[in-house]
Amino acid sequence: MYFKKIQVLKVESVNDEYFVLRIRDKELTQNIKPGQFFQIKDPCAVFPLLPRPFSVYEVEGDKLSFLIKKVGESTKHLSLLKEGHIIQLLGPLGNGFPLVSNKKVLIASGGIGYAPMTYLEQKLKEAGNEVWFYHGGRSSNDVFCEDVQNCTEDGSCGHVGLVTEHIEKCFDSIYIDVAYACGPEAMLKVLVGICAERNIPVYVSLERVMACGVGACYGCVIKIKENDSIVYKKVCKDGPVFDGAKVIWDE
Amino acid sequence: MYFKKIQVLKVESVNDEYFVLRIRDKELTQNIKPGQFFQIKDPCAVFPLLPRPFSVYEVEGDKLSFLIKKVGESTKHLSLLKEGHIIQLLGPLGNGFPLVSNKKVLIASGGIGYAPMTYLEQKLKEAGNEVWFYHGGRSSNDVFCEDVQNCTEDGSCGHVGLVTEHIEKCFDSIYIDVAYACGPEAMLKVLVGICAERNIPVYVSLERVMACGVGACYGCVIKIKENDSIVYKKVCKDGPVFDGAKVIWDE
Amino acid sequence: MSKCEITFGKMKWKNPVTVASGTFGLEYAELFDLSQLGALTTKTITPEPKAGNEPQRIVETEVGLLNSIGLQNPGVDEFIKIDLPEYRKFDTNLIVSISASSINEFASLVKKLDTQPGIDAYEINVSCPNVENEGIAFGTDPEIVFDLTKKLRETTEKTLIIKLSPNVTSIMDIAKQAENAGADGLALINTLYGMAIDVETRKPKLHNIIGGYSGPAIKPVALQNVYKVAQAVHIPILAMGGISSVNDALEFIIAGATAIAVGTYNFVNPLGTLEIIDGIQEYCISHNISYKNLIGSIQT
Amino acid sequence: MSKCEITFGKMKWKNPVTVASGTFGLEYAELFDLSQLGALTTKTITPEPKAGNEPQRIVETEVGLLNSIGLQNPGVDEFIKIDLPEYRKFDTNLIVSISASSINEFASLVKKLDTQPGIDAYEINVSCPNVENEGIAFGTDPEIVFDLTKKLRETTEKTLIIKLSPNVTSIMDIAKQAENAGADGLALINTLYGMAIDVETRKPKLHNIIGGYSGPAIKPVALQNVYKVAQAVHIPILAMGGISSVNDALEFIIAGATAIAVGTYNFVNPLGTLEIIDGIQEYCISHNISYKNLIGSIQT
Ligand SMILES: Cc1cc2nc3c(=O)[nH]c(=O)nc-3n(C[C@H](O)[C@H](O)[C@H](O)COP(=O)(O)OP(=O)(O)OC[C@H]3O[C@@H](n4cnc5c(N)ncnc54)[C@H](O)[C@@H]3O)c2cc1C
Ligand SMILES: Cc1cc2nc3c(=O)[nH]c(=O)nc-3n(C[C@H](O)[C@H](O)[C@H](O)COP(=O)(O)OP(=O)(O)OC[C@H]3O[C@@H](n4cnc5c(N)ncnc54)[C@H](O)[C@@H]3O)c2cc1C
Ligand SMILES: Cc1cc2nc3c(=O)[nH]c(=O)nc-3n(C[C@H](O)[C@H](O)[C@H](O)COP(=O)(O)O)c2cc1C
Ligand SMILES: Cc1cc2nc3c(=O)[nH]c(=O)nc-3n(C[C@H](O)[C@H](O)[C@H](O)COP(=O)(O)O)c2cc1C
Ligand code: FES
Ligand code: FES
Repeated sequence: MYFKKIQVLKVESVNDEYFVLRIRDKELTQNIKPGQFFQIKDPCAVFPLLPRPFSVYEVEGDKLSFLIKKVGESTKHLSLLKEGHIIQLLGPLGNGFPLVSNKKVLIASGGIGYAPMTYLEQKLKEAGNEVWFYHGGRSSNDVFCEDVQNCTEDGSCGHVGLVTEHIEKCFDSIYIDVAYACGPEAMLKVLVGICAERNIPVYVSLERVMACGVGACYGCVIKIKENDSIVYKKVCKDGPVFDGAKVIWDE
Repeated sequence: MYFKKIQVLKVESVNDEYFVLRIRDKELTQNIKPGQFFQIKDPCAVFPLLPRPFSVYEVEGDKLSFLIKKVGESTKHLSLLKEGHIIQLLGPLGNGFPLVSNKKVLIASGGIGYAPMTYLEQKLKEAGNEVWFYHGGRSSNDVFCEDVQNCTEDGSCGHVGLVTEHIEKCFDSIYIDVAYACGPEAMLKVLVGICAERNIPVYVSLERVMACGVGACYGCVIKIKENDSIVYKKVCKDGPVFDGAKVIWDE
Repeated sequence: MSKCEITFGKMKWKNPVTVASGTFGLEYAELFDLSQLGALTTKTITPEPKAGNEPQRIVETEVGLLNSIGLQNPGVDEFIKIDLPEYRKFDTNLIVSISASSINEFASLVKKLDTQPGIDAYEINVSCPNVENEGIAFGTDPEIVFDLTKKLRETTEKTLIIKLSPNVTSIMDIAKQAENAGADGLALINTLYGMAIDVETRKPKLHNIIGGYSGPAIKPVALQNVYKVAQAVHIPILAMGGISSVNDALEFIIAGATAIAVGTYNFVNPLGTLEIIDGIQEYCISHNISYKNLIGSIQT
Repeated sequence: MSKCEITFGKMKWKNPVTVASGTFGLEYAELFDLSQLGALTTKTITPEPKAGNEPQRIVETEVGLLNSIGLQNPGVDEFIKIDLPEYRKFDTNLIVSISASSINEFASLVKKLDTQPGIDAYEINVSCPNVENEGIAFGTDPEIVFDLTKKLRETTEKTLIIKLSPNVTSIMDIAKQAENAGADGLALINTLYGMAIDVETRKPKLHNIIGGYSGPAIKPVALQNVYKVAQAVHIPILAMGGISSVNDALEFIIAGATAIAVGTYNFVNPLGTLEIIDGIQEYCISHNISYKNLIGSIQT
């Protein structure tokens, strides 16, 4: 884990809603596991006070990028930054996805849940796994790459319908050893159900509002089943990746 | 008094420390008296919370400008605004200078105290007065116009020394009916003393931190002698121009 | 639909928005027709003229405002002569904020004002020092608040609003005593105590050292006070404390306020009250809820 | 010159900066050598493990932070086994923050911790509910604070710091009782009460409805509490509440604090404490004043 103030390399708009923030740094790019994240903030903007967590999108040599959706003040502010502007990063944080090797694996993402998945796909492939990558979104705006099985609710790109529907079909035709997912909780919940029916272990990456991001404040907890009891686990440190079967979903 | 959100016409840098903010508006430019001011704020910048008061610098048709010194957050922020950015203005506010006609008058300004004085000079001249205009600053950076008697402490422009010293010399050679002044309080205090010795009425424009700017909050008061007693007067509404002889100066 | 009319004590308001005492004046009549407000609230008036505190009286901190005005006002006689006739010109409710240094002084003040037409309510500022109780503010002691309210209730038939200070251990206890003694409504919160120091001169930035803290910074504190008091009493609440947007106003209404007052934000945007009036109405329409049902509609 | 060393109770600190309980953890040891701090303060430890409150536990408001963590912690036994040995590795003072639900429970907790090496002080979190007093927080009643402090004073020789809540009518009264009962120092302020509502769902943003308000917004409130308490007692004060810069820290020291703690700002800038340590030292040098003379040097 490092805390550094460094220059923005580039902010690239993907479309109206999404952008990619790129930086370059030798230290920060060492030993990042897929599914880990950074706490990012523009130190010149006093408010919002807290940094915001963003998953690692792509790592290439000393280059690191984040795929970010504009949803509120911090993300809009970051989208407007120019090359050379100083931002602060704390990370890499969190556990990241547990990797397997030489297996048949499924990657499932929804919307901005796509962010941690390309790096995960790369690492899984490097470890000799065969990867099925399904991604869902509302429309073609939420689709980031043509090389995956894209599903859109409005049919504007790829398959029509919910990504979980298409994943179920996929499960019917292929034997999958393990699944990885990131996306809206409604989607994750359904997916965990589908996987449970088939006894497929599934790792889900979750989001919670964070303060410290490192495990110090107990602010970001979720309920997890642990030996017959239910305990609060920190999404920032014990997660963000959890065994889907153990997650107690919010109503 | 109007409250309006309008576009910045131009922000022109004078030098490192000063800039001119220009706007254009039919309503706001009606019936402005020299010495009046506006409360100005960029509504997009939540903090600093309060608008800041700035004297009217130049009025020409529907064009209005402010000469501003960068001293803190708001003024620095305003200096960075671009054409078309929306700012809010409340004004014109305050009493303004009481005008005389067909007299010999002195205008004395120090530093940014120059701001309200060119418009005052114009109006005094229009009213048939003969005007002696003395302006003082630390260095040539604080000098805005070559057509006035400039005095700089470091001698980098105009006369060397304090503006009040040169005004005293002026008083020795010319009979002045009335004096108008704006500048640092130390200068105003000395000037009021010099004028008192010669029985010259002197109007001084004062600055105080303001909240409402209109007389509603009682935040900006100064002590004024009034019929043998001392009362608090509002700089924003009863001022900013006061009879120099009645001002009780802060220690 | 959704006209957002309310009843507050014996008053009918055309909308639930007023201004906070001390942050507004007739000066703003040049900017808009003050009759558009649900009510007007005067700055606090005292029996005698008050010179107020030595400046510096206003300090802006990073995210709020500190003031120590010291209730500068011309006194009740001058108020009746000069300001009251002006206030009467507006077609809305008039709430006169008052303060005094003993219960009897409060009562005489109300009696004097009660002889005048055009006053709809009194807002009792209990954050001022009580000379009969070692100068400790009236508003810190539930029993004194009870006694004061009872006395004023016996003195006037007009709507009586007690304005509470948040600088206490249990604002609910004080609110309940005001209710028990016959208050028609409560106003909260007055400013928090706050302070700022200039580290170069090592002097307090306010001449009075400690001042009243207002603005966006205090909103969450005000909101929890309003919520707690709304749980504890049945009389209507006029809520204030950092309200700077429609969203802020809605939070207070949902927490249980019948009406809201804009304070410090008047200095930032003198037309903010009008935007808030419109915004509340729009919210009610777009969310298909009557204003009455919105009050206290918090889902816990 | 100006090494800014201090004595706080029986402790010597190499500099006057620590972290606020609950806002810091051993996790930060990956970023810098925690021995650089004047002291380390643990999150609050209770006799039994505490699961903490239901989420949502953290809400950022416009200018501050609301939290309702509910003192989630593994309990004292686990703390002694797992965390304490880690904390001991750092060459600085260790302040263990503790809480319990009765005076006797507090005393047993201190007794248990006193058997362990490496603890330099206890910070007594009195903002927690007292089961012997209808669940009202210990810290709201001067007599209970006196009794609690006295009992703990009889129990331990270590530096005893009482951490005060600002949500009271008179923090001075409580501070004085802690001093009278033998406390070595005071820590203040704990969080203000605050609240936020989502106007779309009309639900409180925190599951617990009301939470603790911290960060820049509360600094002026904290400062006036520290100033008032510094006037009222002779024991040293550990000040906190919104400190986010050297300037903020200096304000508290000038107001009378012997040491300061950084809380919420750790989340914003985990290396902020180090910048503040350096900045205080630089201020003393450039202003040619010893740290000792800076404490309480306010010019009123
Ligand atoms: C481990 C982790 C990894 C993440 N990775 C990415 C990523 O790679 N790309 C990306 O675009 N986003 C990611 N997010 C979500 C991102 O952190 C939020 O979108 C961001 O904090 C919103 O900040 P804001 O100031 O723009 O919005 P705000 O104004 O703070 O909030 C806007 C909306 O977003 C919600 N929100 C705010 N903070 C969070 C949060 N920390 N987690 C979830 N929802 C939040 C709010 O409830 C609100 O509804 C991640 C979140 C977590 C916890
Ligand atoms: C009636 C009036 C007319 C003015 N006209 C002009 C003008 O034409 N051009 C110009 O450049 N400035 C003018 N000023 C001063 C101007 O208002 C301040 O410089 C400005 O408020 C500083 O804002 P800031 O946020 O940049 O600085 P801040 O960060 O607020 O403060 C920086 C410094 O300026 C001082 N200051 C802050 N506000 C005021 C204030 N309202 N009055 C005096 N000092 C203050 C502070 O004490 C501090 O030392 C005028 C002030 C008044 C009262
Ligand atoms: C400059 C100023 C003057 C005030 N004067 C009074 C007053 O005379 N009487 C009173 O009851 N409250 C007074 N208040 C308190 C406000 O009415 C209000 O309760 C408080 O500021 C919180 O609301 P806000 O955050 O919206 O300003 C004053 C507040 C300010 C900022
Ligand atoms: C997330 C969080 C958790 C906290 N937990 C504790 C705690 O366990 N014990 C305690 O005494 N104070 C706790 N506090 C209060 C802080 O120690 C501190 O008193 C308060 O936050 C004010 O300082 P700040 O504004 O610098 O954060 C907590 C504060 C926050 C923000
Ligand atoms: S964000 Fe602080 S523990 Fe997770
Ligand atoms: S600034 Fe409000 S009265 Fe002058």
